[in-house]
Amino acid sequence: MNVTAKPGAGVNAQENGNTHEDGRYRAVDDAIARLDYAPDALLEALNAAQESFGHLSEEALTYVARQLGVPLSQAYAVATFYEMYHLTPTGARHCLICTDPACAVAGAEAVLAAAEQHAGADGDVRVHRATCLGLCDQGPAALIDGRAYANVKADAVAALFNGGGAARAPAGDGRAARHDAPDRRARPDRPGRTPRRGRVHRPE
Amino acid sequence: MLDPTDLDAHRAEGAFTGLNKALTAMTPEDVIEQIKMSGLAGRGGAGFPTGLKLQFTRAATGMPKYVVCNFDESEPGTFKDRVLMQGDPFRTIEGVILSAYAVGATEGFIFIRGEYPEAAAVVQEAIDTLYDAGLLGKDIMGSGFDFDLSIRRGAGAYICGEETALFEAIEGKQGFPRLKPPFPTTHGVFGRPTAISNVETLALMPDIVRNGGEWLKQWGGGKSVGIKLFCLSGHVKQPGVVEVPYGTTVRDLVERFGGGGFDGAPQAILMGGAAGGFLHPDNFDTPLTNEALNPLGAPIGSGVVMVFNQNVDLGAVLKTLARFFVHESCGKCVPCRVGTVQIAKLLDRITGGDGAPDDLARLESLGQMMRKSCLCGLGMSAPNAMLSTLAHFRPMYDRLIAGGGA
Amino acid sequence: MITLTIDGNSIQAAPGTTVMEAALAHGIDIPRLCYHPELSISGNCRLCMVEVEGWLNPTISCSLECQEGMVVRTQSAQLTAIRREILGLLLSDHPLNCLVCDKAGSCILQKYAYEVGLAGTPYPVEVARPLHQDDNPFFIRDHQFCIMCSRCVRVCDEVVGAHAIDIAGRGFHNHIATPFDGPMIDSSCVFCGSCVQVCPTAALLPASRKGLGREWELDRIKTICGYCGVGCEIEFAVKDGEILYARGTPEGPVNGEFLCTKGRYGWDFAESPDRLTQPLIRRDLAYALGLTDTPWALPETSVLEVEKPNIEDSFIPVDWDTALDVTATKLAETVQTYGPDAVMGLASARCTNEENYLFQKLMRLGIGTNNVDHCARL
Amino acid sequence: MTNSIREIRDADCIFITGSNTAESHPVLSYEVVRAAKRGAHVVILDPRRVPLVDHATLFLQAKPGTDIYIFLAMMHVIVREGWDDQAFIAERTEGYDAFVEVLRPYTPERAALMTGVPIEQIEAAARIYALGERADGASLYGDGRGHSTILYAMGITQRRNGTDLVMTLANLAMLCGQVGKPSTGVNPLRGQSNVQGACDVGCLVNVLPGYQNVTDAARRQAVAARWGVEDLPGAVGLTVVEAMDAAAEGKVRAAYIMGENPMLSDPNTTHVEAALRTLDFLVVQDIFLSDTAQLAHVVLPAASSLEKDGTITNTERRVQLIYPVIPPPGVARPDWEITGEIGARLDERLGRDRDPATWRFPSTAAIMEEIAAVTPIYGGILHPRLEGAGLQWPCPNADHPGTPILHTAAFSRGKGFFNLVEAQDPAELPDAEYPLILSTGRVLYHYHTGTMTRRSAPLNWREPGGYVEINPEDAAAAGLANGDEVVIESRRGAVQTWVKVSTDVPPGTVFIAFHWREAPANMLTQDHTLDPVAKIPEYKVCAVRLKKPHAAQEAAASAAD
Repeated sequence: MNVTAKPGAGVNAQENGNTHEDGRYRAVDDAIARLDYAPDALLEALNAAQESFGHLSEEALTYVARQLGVPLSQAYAVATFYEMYHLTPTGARHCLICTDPACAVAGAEAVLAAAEQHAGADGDVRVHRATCLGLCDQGPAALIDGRAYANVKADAVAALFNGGGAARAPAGDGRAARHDAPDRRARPDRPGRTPRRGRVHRPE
Repeated sequence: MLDPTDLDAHRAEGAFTGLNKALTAMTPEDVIEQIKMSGLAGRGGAGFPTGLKLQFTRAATGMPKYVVCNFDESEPGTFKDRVLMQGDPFRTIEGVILSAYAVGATEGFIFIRGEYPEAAAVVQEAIDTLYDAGLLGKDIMGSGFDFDLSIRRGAGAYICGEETALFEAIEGKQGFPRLKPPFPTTHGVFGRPTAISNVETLALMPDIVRNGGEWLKQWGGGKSVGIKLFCLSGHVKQPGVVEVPYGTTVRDLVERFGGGGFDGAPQAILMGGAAGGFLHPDNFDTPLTNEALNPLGAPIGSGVVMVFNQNVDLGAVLKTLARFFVHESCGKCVPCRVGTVQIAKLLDRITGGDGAPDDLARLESLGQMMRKSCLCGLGMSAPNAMLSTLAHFRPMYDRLIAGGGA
Repeated sequence: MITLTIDGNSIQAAPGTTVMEAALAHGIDIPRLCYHPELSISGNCRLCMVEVEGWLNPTISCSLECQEGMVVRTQSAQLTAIRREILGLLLSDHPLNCLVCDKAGSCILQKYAYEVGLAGTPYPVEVARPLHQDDNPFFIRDHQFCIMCSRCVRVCDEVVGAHAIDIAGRGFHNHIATPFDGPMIDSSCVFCGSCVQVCPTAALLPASRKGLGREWELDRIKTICGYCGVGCEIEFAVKDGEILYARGTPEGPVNGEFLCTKGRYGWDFAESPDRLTQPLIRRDLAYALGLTDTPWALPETSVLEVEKPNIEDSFIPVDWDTALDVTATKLAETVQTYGPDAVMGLASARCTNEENYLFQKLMRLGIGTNNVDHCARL
Repeated sequence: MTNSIREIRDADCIFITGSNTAESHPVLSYEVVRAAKRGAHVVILDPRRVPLVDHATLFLQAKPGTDIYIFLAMMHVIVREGWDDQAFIAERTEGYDAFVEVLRPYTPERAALMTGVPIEQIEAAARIYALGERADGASLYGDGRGHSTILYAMGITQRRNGTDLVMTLANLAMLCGQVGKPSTGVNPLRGQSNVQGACDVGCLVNVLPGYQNVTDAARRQAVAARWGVEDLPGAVGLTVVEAMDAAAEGKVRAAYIMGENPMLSDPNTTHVEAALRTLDFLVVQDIFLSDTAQLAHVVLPAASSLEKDGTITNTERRVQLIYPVIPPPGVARPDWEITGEIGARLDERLGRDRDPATWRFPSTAAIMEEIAAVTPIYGGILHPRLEGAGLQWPCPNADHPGTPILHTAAFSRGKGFFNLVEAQDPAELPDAEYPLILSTGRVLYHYHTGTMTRRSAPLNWREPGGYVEINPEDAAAAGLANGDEVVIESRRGAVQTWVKVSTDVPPGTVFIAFHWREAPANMLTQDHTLDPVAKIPEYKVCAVRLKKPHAAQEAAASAAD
């Protein structure tokens, strides 16, 4: 029954189950169902649609708007506001190259040029200039298909695209203790393919 | 080094003892009192006293109440929240639960920027682990306190670091900041009272609650109490996240903890990110406190310390920052939507060689007008970096105008 | 009640009233572009900034709630400088062709530029929105004049409820958009024109008025809409006896400034060539009365089969006296031969009270029957 | 309406039934949207998913013709749960005990069975309406119970039990004390610009101006005296549908039709045309040569509402002045001048030496003075007093400010009476031969028979032709796709139009608007069972079937060979 306490829960959200035969729609339905069909699930639904459809086609966007009972004009407006939503096909591989000051002084523009040149050849790769990716201590940085890469070298860009991890940074190097408060437990993150998150080190 | 989502390992190191103490031995008002007494202020950049925020939210009449963790972290040069959350998500989540208990919130969100999919995965795994362990959901730690926490992902918009724009994103809308008042403590997400804090601010709460408010007061003082994470980047030998007490000097931070700059003494240090300002070498001995740095137009902000050596073209960096704000302005209010574009055009003209002396006057009046009339922090701080260089790096401009550009 | 001072005037205001509302209620005009009394507060134009004694910075008055003892100034050197700067920025993103613009004279941007003495913009001009959409006969969307005040988006969502448009894109090149910038007819738009009503510039204009008259040349005549039973007040803009366009006014007792698609755009039926201009008598009756010498009989086929009725086929025009005399005579004959109850009368829910009253008086007093009804039942 | 339009925005609960408000009363629907945005509960009961459902917090989609069960079940639940307003009932009503007995068998379970609406929705609707609950935000009214208002239109009245339904809504309002206060009441939304006024000034077979019964000799003679005669006809006249039958039978020989197009607006069009053709004399006074005017012996050109002055009364009883905006075309005249001339000339022919001033008035203001003299509820309504915002009747005298809210202290009969109403099914239900229900109504862009709006360029561009809304299931079953041509048949006739597949109509129900003369919906509607009291035809429910047009059938047949 649709008289719910949460403000804004529209009555017209279709609450049909995830019976949609096309798997891509099911992913969107799951995201919407997780947030009980409330209109505020729009970004989560668009994130799911972007991931499962590759881009927000007119069809995908219309489906999300109808399922949530959100005006299509609002769904379209939201889809054009946020950087990571693409209304046109983005190709299989997707690459963001940060060009903000820290990465810029580390040579990001050259990396971007190399990546764009590689994308031109590969065709199935989309390269975008991006704002800060939160890897300023290990610039130039890139986000390729959701994975972060640090210290990217212009000449190593091609390797990056075909899975080469050359540019990945070494793992974190041990405990970080804070100035005379031994039980402070800030930790660098997991080892493995993610780049070094930077050491949190303290004065002795 | 602990696995970030290995709950037992972290509990063995003392995780959630603060929460346990709060839920078993403290009333919500006690928790608020400790946070107020500790002098903890917001670490995201705004610096609002966290204790007051919790107190106002608890006092607000609207129901239900919410707690939000602002993990949008899009300020250029900032990466401390990512390090914290991918390294030790439990610490911040414990802070979120403490805040919820303090204000009486039943639901909370961690808003994670779209560009941090890996961090989102780690945080989700941590949340799931906590639900399984009875530290989230119904009757947390058998205390009768219920609290649900979920992740809401952004999709690439620097403006969503502004708290009300963040609420708009959670509510499924574009990130257009709201007018203040009303403030989030009475009308936050879904128009309900909301306590929203930065990752680093929340991460300090468990220690404050466990050790009592006095613990934080060991370091710093005045409006800069306690310890702060700084993000060293740019031309510094050992870039990374460094946690030091307020009051440490900039030079100390760069040379002792950053291994010093390279290729000679730094030409300038960008403090506080794109919304901050450039510190002139003459002021490198300034202590890292709000009181000392704000008057110099180089605020601590989110803790960015970005070092530029001598052969960096500051004009080019200013143009990058101007372009950043043209790209990130949400476009809602006139002075920012059009002002950022006109600042970028003026800087292009000056660095391109056909700048005129009154362009500098035009930049100054446009920048000061934006600081007074823009609707939100983005617009107000967009001209900061440029204004700081007009004040402290005037020779560079004179050279550009006289010498026909870079 | 709260007592505060605005520009030296002591003013009383109920709690919750904003400084803007209090000022306007007392004839103090504060510059404003995105504020509209019927819409939510957006606070995006920043023109309405005022100085409050004891406050470090000026603040917008549209969302500033009155507080006891507050001392507010709406005019000062600093405020004028800020307004000039903001208007300068707006004019740098706006085509300065007031000479040929239909909105000239009632464009609010033009009004304020005049008031602060800005002939143009000190900045290089770059018009952010080149889009021109003339995809329907109701209104034209010319985005180059748009100042993104979002009044149209708010009225469409908060009052009309269609939410056909929203702000698409981010930053300088954002614009008001239907889904996928498609034609209006494919959106949820109900063509009520409330957006045109509240638009402060020429971005949204009625299609019917294009180039047909300047604002100051038009006569303004208010009347009540002839369509549904809500009874909206409409103000028609008329030039030389011809309607150019219709709009609402804040004083509308029921509807304020808001109208629907029929009220705002459905008035051109009156100028249709199909309008009856002459009394007519059917050819068979005319023949019987000797008014024509060609016999005629009403065709058997239903009138609904007639694609487009042609008056000359069935009727001949006559003058008023002839038509009225025939009518009176025929009705009198019926009353005298079959009695008053052999006559029925159908009044009209679209005629005035005076006309309907006289009609039922004719049936009851003139003819003598209660067989008078109208389509209240249908 | 018992209350005023501007109160709707402040209501806590708005119960809309039998009204496609967004399309029939758009500017009034803006009030509902405002209320919804402020957190009011908007409960909509309708067989169709009307556009305003986008803003509803509760949508009860009942099968056509079964809403009576919802109302009775709601009242059953309200009494059962004690949500009724005992203080109001005791002080302001009578007949409560007998009424509660009648409600006993109408349980929500039974209603759910009859209507297809889930039980919890019925109970929620009962609670929300009775207590005036809000979905969000605080009520403006602090008198212990939120304020709920009922809005209804032809979906309730164009039914064989229309009068019962209206009385049931009145019962519902009295039961919960939701009447006589701001943002409450039982509010019919009148369809035409001056249908309220036409009724007010006596264009009804049973009442003189001001709803004074023709059978009430004292009232009648008072009016007669003002008109300079002893008495006036005292027998209730023939309503429009009855008069058409009487014409067909030769009892009615002449008709004077002003500004109406019964050819399209009356039920059973074939019968109407036959009746009109039998008349010895038909005079039609209109602004276009409508289908009805094509049959007239004399056609008189009238000025439109944009070309004359006078007053009209809207649905909230507000009498407002209209002004001429443009000159009338040719020699067209305002209707009051034409009718006045006919009156004077008729007197001459019937040998009555009456003062012509009885009919020829110097101005509409003068006519209104006479109306005020004979119509108690318009007693104080004179043109000079209507400048600006007009006046809402009752306005008994020249000092009276008008009445925004009715029944604040007492009902016109004193105590409100709980009329005993039992459920009744529509007259013509679907059967094997005609398996679908047809409902007729309006679309936003057109008005009544389309005489005006179909001649407005933008409106005609937006909605050029008619269509029938069919649920996807029914369309598939009939082998029809969106845009196909289809023939809809009922026991009265057949109509051909285009298919519009839509989920707005439930399975088993099809919808046609009646604006289209090329697809006249009223060819299909029945005129044999009217509401016993109001004599209104049951436009909202009759039985039809769908068939492919000949051409398509033959093509399909030949393709099969």
